[in-house]
Amino acid sequence: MLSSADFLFYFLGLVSLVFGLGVVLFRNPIYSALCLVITMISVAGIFGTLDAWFIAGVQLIVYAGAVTVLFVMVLMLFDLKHEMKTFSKGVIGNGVKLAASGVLLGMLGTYIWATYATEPTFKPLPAAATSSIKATKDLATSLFTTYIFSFEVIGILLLVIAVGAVTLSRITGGTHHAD
Amino acid sequence: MPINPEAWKVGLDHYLYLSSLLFIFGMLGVLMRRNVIVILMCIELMLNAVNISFIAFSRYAESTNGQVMVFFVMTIAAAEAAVGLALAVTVFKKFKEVNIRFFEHLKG
Amino acid sequence: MGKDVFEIVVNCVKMLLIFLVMVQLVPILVWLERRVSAFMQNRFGPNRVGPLGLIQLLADAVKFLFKEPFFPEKGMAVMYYGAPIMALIPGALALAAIPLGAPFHLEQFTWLGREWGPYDFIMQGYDFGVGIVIVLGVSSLGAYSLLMAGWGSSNKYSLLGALRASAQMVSYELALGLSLVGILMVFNTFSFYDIIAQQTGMPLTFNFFGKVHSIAWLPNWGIFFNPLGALIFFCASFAETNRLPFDLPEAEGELVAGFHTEYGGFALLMFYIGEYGHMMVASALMATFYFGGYTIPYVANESVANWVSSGGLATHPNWAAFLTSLIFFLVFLLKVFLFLLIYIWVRWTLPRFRYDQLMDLGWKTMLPWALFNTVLTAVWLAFSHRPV
Amino acid sequence: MSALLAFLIFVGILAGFGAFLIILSSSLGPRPKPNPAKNMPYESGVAGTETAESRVSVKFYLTAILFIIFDIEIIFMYPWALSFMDFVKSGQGMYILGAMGIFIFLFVVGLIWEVKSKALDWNR
Repeated sequence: MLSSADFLFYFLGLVSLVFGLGVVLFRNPIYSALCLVITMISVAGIFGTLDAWFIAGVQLIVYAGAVTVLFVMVLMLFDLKHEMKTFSKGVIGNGVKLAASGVLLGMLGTYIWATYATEPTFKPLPAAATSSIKATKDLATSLFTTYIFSFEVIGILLLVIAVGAVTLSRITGGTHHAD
Repeated sequence: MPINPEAWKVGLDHYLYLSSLLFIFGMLGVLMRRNVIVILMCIELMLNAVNISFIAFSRYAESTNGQVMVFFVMTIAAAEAAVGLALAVTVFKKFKEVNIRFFEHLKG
Repeated sequence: MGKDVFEIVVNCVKMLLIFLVMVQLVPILVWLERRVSAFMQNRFGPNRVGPLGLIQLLADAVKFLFKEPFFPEKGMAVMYYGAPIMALIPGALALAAIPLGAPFHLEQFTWLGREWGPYDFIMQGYDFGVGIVIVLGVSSLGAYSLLMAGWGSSNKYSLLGALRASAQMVSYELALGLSLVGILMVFNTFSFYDIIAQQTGMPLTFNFFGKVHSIAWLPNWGIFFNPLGALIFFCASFAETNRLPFDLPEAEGELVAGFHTEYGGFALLMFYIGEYGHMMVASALMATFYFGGYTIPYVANESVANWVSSGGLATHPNWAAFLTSLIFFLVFLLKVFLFLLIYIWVRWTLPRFRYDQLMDLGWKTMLPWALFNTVLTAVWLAFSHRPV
Repeated sequence: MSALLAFLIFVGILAGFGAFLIILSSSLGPRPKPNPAKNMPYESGVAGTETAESRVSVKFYLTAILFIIFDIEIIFMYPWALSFMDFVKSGQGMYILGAMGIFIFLFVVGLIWEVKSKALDWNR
C-alpha cells in the first residue's frame, strides 16, 4: 500500500508540477507569480520528504518569503493594462522551441518506460541522520571547513549586488526611444 | 513489456524525474514568454529543479555537500533575480513596456 | 502520524485543539484589548453583553457574518477572496510549530477491552527538528495576504497601503532574524526542546572570560544571556504584526484602512485573526527563547511531576503525566498572556511613527544594533569558552 | 515524515476553514444590491480618477531588493550560530571568528554604502 512518505512525495510533486506549469501558462503575470509562490512552498515540502529540514526552512525564508515577494511587488508597480501578447509569435521560432522541448520530454518518457519495464534498481532510502540538528551541524561545519573560500566569495558577491542593484536602478541612459 | 508493479515505490530516480520535468517546464517558460518578469520567474523554476536533484543526490549519497551546494545556488538565484528585476524596472521606466525586445536598447 | 489508531486520532484531535486555541484566543484578546484600553482611558469598555462583556465578541462575530457581501467593481476575485484565507494560514502554522507544554509519556493501559501500548505525545502541532527556521520561514509568508488584498480590491489607496505595509513588514523581518542569531549562538541548537532544557531549574550561571559566575536570585533564562537581542526581537515583532506604533499603513488620512479598506463582514475579522495570530507567535517565541518556555523558573520539571503524583490528585500514573504537562501548558499560557498584555499596553501609550522615520528605524538603527549584538555575543562566547 | 504529514493536514484544515468562512459570510448576508456609488473604490468620498494600476512610486521595489540581499547574509549566519560553540570548544575559536568577521565586515560595508547612497531615504 502507498506508505505515507510515498504519498507525500507524489502529492507535493504533483502540486509543484501543476503550479509550475501554471507559472508558464497564465496570461496575467500576477497569477503566474502566485503559482510560483505555491511551487516554492511545495518544493520546500519536497525537501522535507528528503529530511533536509534546514534547507526546507531556508527555502521558505529566501525563496517563498523574499524573492517571490519582490516579483509580486514589481509586478504590482507596473502598468499592466496594455500587456503585449504573452507568448512569442513566429511560426518557425515557436516550432523549433516546441520541437526541442518535445524531444526532451520524449527522451524522459522513454527512459522512464524503459527502466521500469525491466527490473528497477530501487535503492531504499538510507537511514536518516541521527537528528536533524546533528545533520544541520554537519552541514554547518562542512560549510566552514571545506567550503570556507566559496563562503567568503559569496560575501563579496552579495556586496557587489547590493551596490550594483541600487546603481542599476538609478541609470537613466538608453540610446533610442521606444520604436 | 508490462510496467513493473513495484515501480511506484519512491526511490532516487523518482526525484530525478520530478526535477527534470520541472526543469523542462521552466525552460519552456523562458523560451515562450515575452514578459521579462515571467522569464525571470521561469529561471527561478529551473534553479529550483536543480536544487531538488542536488538534495536528492546528497540524501541518497549520505553526504552534506549537496546541501551546501544548494545554499550557494540559492544565493546566486536570489542575486540574479534582484539584478534582473532592477534591469526590468529601468526598461519599464524608459519604455513604459516590459518586453524582452527592448533590452538591446539599454546602453549607457 | 502514529503507529495505531489511538495515536493518529489523538494527533488529529491535538491538531484541531491547537487551531481552536488560536481562533478562540482572538475574541478573548479583542475583548481584553477593549477592556484594557478602556481602563487606561478611564472608561468601562464593553460590559453590557454577558458577564463583563465577554459575549460582546460573539455578538460582533455574528453581526459580521450577516453583513452584505461586497465585491469591488474592478477587483480580482481570486485575490480579493484569497487574501483573508492567506492571512489565516501563516500565524496558525507558526503557532503549531512552537512547543506549548512538556512532552508526556503514557504507559501500557487497557481501555475498551484492548491493550494500548506506551505512547509519547508532544504538546505541539508537529515537531520539526529545526523548529525556529521553519517558524521564521512560515511567518515570512504573511506579506502575501497584504499584497493580494491591496491588489485584489483594485483601489489605488489600498494598493499603496498594501505596498507600504509589506515593505515595512519585510524590512523588520531582517532585524527579527538577526536578533535571534545571538541567542541561538548561546544555546547552540535550533530545536525548541533543547533551548527550554538549557533554561530550566538552576539559578543563573554563566561563564565570563573563563570564570564561572552564578547569581542565585536570578533564574537561568535566556534574557540574561542576550538582553539586547530580546529587546530588538520584541520591537521588531511589533512591526511584523503592523501594530502600533508601527501601524502607519492603516492610519494615514487618505489610506483610511490601508490594504483592507474594501473589506467588510467576516473577511475583515479574518485579517484581525491573522494579526493576532502573528502576535501570539511573537509572544510565544519571546517566552520560549528568553523566558524559559513552559518551565517554572526555579523548579525543575521532575519536582513538578513528583508534586502532582504525590499530591494524590491523579491515581493512575498516566493521569499524573497528563496533569503535569497541563500545568506546564498553563505556565506557558501565562507567560504568553503577559507579553500580549504588553502589546496592548504599548498600543495605547506610544504615538505613531511617520513612514520615513519608521523605515529609517528599521534599516538604520535596529539592523546595526542587532548586528552589534551578534558580534558582541560571538566575541564573549569565543573568549569565555576557550579550552584553557 | 509524519511531522510533514501533520503540517499538510493543518494547511488543509486552515484553508478549508477560511474558505468555509468566506462562503458562509457571502451567502448569509442580504442579497448584494449593486449600486454604482457603492461599488466605486472607497477614496474617502472623492471620485477616483485612475484605476489601481496607475503610477505608484517605485521606491518599494528597492527595499525588497535590499531585503533579499541582507536576508541571505542573515541566512548564512544561522549555520554559523549553530556550529560556533563546537568550533570554540575544539580550540578553533579564532578561526571561526576570523571567517565570520570578514563576512560581517562585508555586510557592514554594504549597509553603510546603502545608507550613504540614500537608497533607503523616504522623502515623504
